[in-house]
Amino acid sequence: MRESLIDIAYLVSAVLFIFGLKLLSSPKTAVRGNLISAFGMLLAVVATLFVKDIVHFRNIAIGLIIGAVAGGAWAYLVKMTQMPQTVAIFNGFGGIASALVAISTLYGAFKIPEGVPLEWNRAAVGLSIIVGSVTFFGSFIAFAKLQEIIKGDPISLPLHKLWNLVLLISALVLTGFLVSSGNVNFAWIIFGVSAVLGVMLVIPIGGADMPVAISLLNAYSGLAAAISGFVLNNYGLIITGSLVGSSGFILTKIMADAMNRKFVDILIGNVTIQMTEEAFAGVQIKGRVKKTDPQEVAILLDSANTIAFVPGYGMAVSQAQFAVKELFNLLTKDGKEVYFAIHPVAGRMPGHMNVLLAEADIPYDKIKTLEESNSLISETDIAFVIGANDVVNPLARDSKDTPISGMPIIEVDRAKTVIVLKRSMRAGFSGVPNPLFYLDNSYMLFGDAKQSIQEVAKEFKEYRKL
Amino acid sequence: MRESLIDIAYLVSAVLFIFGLKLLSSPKTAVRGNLISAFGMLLAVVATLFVKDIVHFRNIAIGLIIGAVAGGAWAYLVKMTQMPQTVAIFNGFGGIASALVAISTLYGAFKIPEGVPLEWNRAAVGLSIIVGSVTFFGSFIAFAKLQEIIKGDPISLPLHKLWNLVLLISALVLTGFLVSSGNVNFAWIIFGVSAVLGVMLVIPIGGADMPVAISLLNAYSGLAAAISGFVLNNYGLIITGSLVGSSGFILTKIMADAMNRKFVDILIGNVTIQMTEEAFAGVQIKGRVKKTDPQEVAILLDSANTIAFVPGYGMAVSQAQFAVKELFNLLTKDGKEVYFAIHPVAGRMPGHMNVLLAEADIPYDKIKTLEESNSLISETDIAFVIGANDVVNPLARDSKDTPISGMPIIEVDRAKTVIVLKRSMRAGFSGVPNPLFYLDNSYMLFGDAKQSIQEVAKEFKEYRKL
Amino acid sequence: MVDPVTVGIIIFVLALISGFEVITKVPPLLHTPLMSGSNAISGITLVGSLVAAGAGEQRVAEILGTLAVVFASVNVFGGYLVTDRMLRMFRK
Amino acid sequence: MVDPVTVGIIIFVLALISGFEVITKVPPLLHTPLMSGSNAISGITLVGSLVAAGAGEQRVAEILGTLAVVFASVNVFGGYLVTDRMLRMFRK
Ligand SMILES: NC(=O)c1ccc[n+]([C@@H]2O[C@H](COP(=O)([O-])OP(=O)(O)OC[C@H]3O[C@@H](n4cnc5c(N)ncnc54)[C@H](OP(=O)(O)O)[C@@H]3O)[C@@H](O)[C@H]2O)c1
Ligand SMILES: NC(=O)c1ccc[n+]([C@@H]2O[C@H](COP(=O)([O-])OP(=O)(O)OC[C@H]3O[C@@H](n4cnc5c(N)ncnc54)[C@H](OP(=O)(O)O)[C@@H]3O)[C@@H](O)[C@H]2O)c1
Repeated sequence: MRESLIDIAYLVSAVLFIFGLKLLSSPKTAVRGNLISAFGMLLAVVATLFVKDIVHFRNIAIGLIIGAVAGGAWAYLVKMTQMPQTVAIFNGFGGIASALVAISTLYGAFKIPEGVPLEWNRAAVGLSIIVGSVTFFGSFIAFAKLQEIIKGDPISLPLHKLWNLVLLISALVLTGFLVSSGNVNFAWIIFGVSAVLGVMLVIPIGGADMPVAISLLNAYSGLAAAISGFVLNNYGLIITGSLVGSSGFILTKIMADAMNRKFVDILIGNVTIQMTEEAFAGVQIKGRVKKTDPQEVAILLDSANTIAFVPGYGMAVSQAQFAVKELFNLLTKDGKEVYFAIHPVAGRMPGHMNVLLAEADIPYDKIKTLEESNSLISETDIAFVIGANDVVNPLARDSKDTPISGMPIIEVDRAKTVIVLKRSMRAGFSGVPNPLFYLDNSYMLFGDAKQSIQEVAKEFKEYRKL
Repeated sequence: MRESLIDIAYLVSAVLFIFGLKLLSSPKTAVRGNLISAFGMLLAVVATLFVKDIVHFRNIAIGLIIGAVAGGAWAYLVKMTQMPQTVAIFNGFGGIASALVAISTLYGAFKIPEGVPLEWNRAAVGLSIIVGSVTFFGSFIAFAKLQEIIKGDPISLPLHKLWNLVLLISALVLTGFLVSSGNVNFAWIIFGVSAVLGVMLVIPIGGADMPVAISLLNAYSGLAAAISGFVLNNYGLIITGSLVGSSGFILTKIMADAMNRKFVDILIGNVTIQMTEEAFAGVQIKGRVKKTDPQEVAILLDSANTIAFVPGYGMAVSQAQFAVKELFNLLTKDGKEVYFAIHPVAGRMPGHMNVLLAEADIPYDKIKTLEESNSLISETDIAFVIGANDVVNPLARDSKDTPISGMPIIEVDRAKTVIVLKRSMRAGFSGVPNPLFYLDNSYMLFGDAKQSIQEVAKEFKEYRKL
Repeated sequence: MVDPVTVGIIIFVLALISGFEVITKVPPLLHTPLMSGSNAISGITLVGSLVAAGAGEQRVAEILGTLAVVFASVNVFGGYLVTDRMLRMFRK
Repeated sequence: MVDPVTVGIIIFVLALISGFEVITKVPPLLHTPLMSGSNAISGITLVGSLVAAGAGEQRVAEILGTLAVVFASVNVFGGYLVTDRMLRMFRK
């Protein structure tokens, strides 16, 4: 009876999670959705505390307080641009918690549920440790790279993939030993081997590719929770863990598709693109690069009526969104039509640009999708490319041989004038050179995006005052 | 072990059903979706035959053969226009099968699964009988009315709803007796009372309202299957039954919304609209009705460039779709632009018009949605209204006091000329008079739609030959 | 420890959610075939009928079971065939 | 008769399907909050940690459980708060 009650409570929580995720599908209901989901979590925790056979509340209280304070402070203090690494590390914590719970069963923390074969239980313990430990250590590396605690460049050993395979197989074989012997030492060895595997999987991934890895690790942490559900025969964990698992895999798939990469490749760790020389054999870049300066840009802006802002990863890096908002205010006050052209994979996370623009209070109705933007672009006087590169690269449309070929782009080359803000002529995320910079109608404004925008705004104000 | 195997087989079937339903979301994959779903059914049946403790295969063989032959022949011979009643009766058969299975458990056909309280099992038996019997007898009445075996008009007793309530409560009280006594006679009494309830629920529904009732009965038959899943502790039945249950309720909700009716009203049996005098107090119809004839229509068609066909329930009644196709061929061969404007609730089932037009091989790209049609309509020379009424009634847009107010319409009144094919000046499904018929730019072509269209086509051919 | 009734309820709720999410994606164009397709699926009750008909328990149970097999299989065979007929008309 | 492992598998599959169907409806605009919101939910493993920490069995189990509680609750509290912060920026 008590067991049934708690199962029903978990079911209600799971339904609340689903409902919360559903409400996430509109900006208007999203905040409420998150609260509902949090309420589901509260219900699950309370039900557990009341109904399960819990005798030592002191440990729990200490653990919860430490966790709540640390997590709360972290969430409160972190900058919005540090979101990817924050999600990564929280995620890792979920993973290691699952692994620790699994190990604790071997120390007798739970009775094996009636009807579950001992071997099955131990196999689930082994898998939970593997997935949990890979999640934690992988997430930790991702965090460290993004936070620039360790170097962001891809680091890779000779025969890297072979080593990964060896590690994975070892972990599985050790799980076999654990199943047959029940010896807890195997659990710790599995934990260690999986830790190395987690590090090895993420260390060869470049900083720019990290969001794909994080999203995949997110799926893994869900999977780890679901597997610990099998360990504890806890249906609440199974349902909720698999929900998170699906969600993570779908997001990873969306990013993979957007980057024109195979999902399976990413699953086995082929995240960072290997650029080949031949890929560019067919690329011929003609034209001349024209530099411009803030003053000239201000004059151009003054005579323009319709202006498109096309932000990309560079806007996130330089945190230019507030400066952009200021320039936007200046221009609209002046009666100009300004819109934001948002590519679905601009930046490094799905919806990345939307988060930044929302942070800077850009009115929602000024944000246009890829399709809307492309239908407006030929009537646009100035397209202002703010730290974007791949998402405006005409080669994606015109050539068949590059890694980004076939990806839809925001066709700024069809605007009357293009102004590109970036620090150098370097390629973007994909490594593909960009012929846009050489077009007759395009001008480069070199420098950090935030600084450039601020200078343009200053010049524009001065120019208008004269 | 065997039990687990069969549970897994049922799970696979359920996944195949879900996948099949998913493939139904595009006309290109729908046939395959149905086959996949049928394959899931085959798997479930084979798994049952192989794995469960079945000793008497003879009964089963006889039952299956009779069912397959009867069902197969029926499906093969039925006319497409008889689809609603066919779905209704098949549906009823599913319901009664669930009820019979539930009753058979009281005769010892199944052992009560370990861990299931006897009371719970009997309560599930009672509910399964109620829902199954209501489904069967309700569906039978729906079938009989649509097939015109009994009169289609609403038939209702004094205090009809009170009687329904009394019947429902009796059935539930009897279930209580069944739970406490286990006496099988109660099961048969429940069956009988529910049969009366099923008849009473559907008998006051007019023929035109029947599709809503059928869709609701479809949901009930799923529910009956799910409840027998609880009786037999068969998770396959629970999963699949609840799938069908959701599907039925969603379709019912869609129809309810389209008809501007409350879902809850329909659930309690308030299907047929009660028209009040006051509803029309505000309706003032001005203008004069102008009759036309096939010859005149042929001449009008000849001078038109863009023609919209707007079919409704009348096209289904008179089976005019093939004649329409012929006229369509004539007109397009003549270089005219012809499109079909399809309202989402034209006809009497969701997607009704699409089925008929597909049957007559109308090219898919000529079929326009409500929104598309309304953006084309003001450039349309002739709107040909074929047995539609409510879906083109301007009052839905212009007045606030009718039962259809607020329903979006195909705004044929904005076309240059409107030709309305129907048999009389009578109102449509909703009973609301239609001011469209009195407009200056509209002409009535009275008569059966099929005949009228054939005559128009004949006149058109003759006229062009001169 | 595992209570079959609770498990049944959990499965019921999850299946309702899956059903809801899948069905809301089907466009109105295909609602009639959807109605008849899901009607065919509701013949799943055939699975229960088969056991009742063949369990070899009491005579009445067998008769009821066999009747149930007849009804349910009309639902299944008829339902799938009629849906197929309807859908083939769309495929042009 | 009810095999807990099989039941677990059934529930797992149904939950995967529900998750898939619900998530595919979220527009790209909200994918970042979705990532962080579902990350918060993955802290559900806290529920298991609580039992391990408080079951009063072996000492090692308790220590491991308490550690797990700390980690999982950082995930839960941090995850929900950070998602809330992000989403509030959208609500204007
Ligand atoms: N959104 C997602 O879900 C997601 C996930 C994973 C990968 N991706 C990939 O990421 C790419 C996104 O395209 P994107 O156009 O947004 O980015 P991008 O192609 O990576 O280009 C960003 C540009 O910003 C410039 N930049 C960097 N820091 C800057 C600063 N402080 N000031 C000014 N400019 C700066 C860089 O040029 P300089 O170095 O010369 O300054 C760089 O060329 C796509 O290839 C996409 O496939 C997206
Ligand atoms: N599609 C759905 O899912 C659904 C479900 C339930 C209810 N409904 C309701 O059904 C209505 C559908 O609108 P509708 O415009 O298609 O139909 P309608 O409003 O019912 O009008 C149909 C018209 O067809 C005419 N008609 C009947 N038999 C005919 C024949 N043999 N030849 C020529 N004309 C004939 C009738 O006029 P005469 O008698 O003068 O010939 C009638 O006015 C809406 O009110 C909707 O809410 C729809």
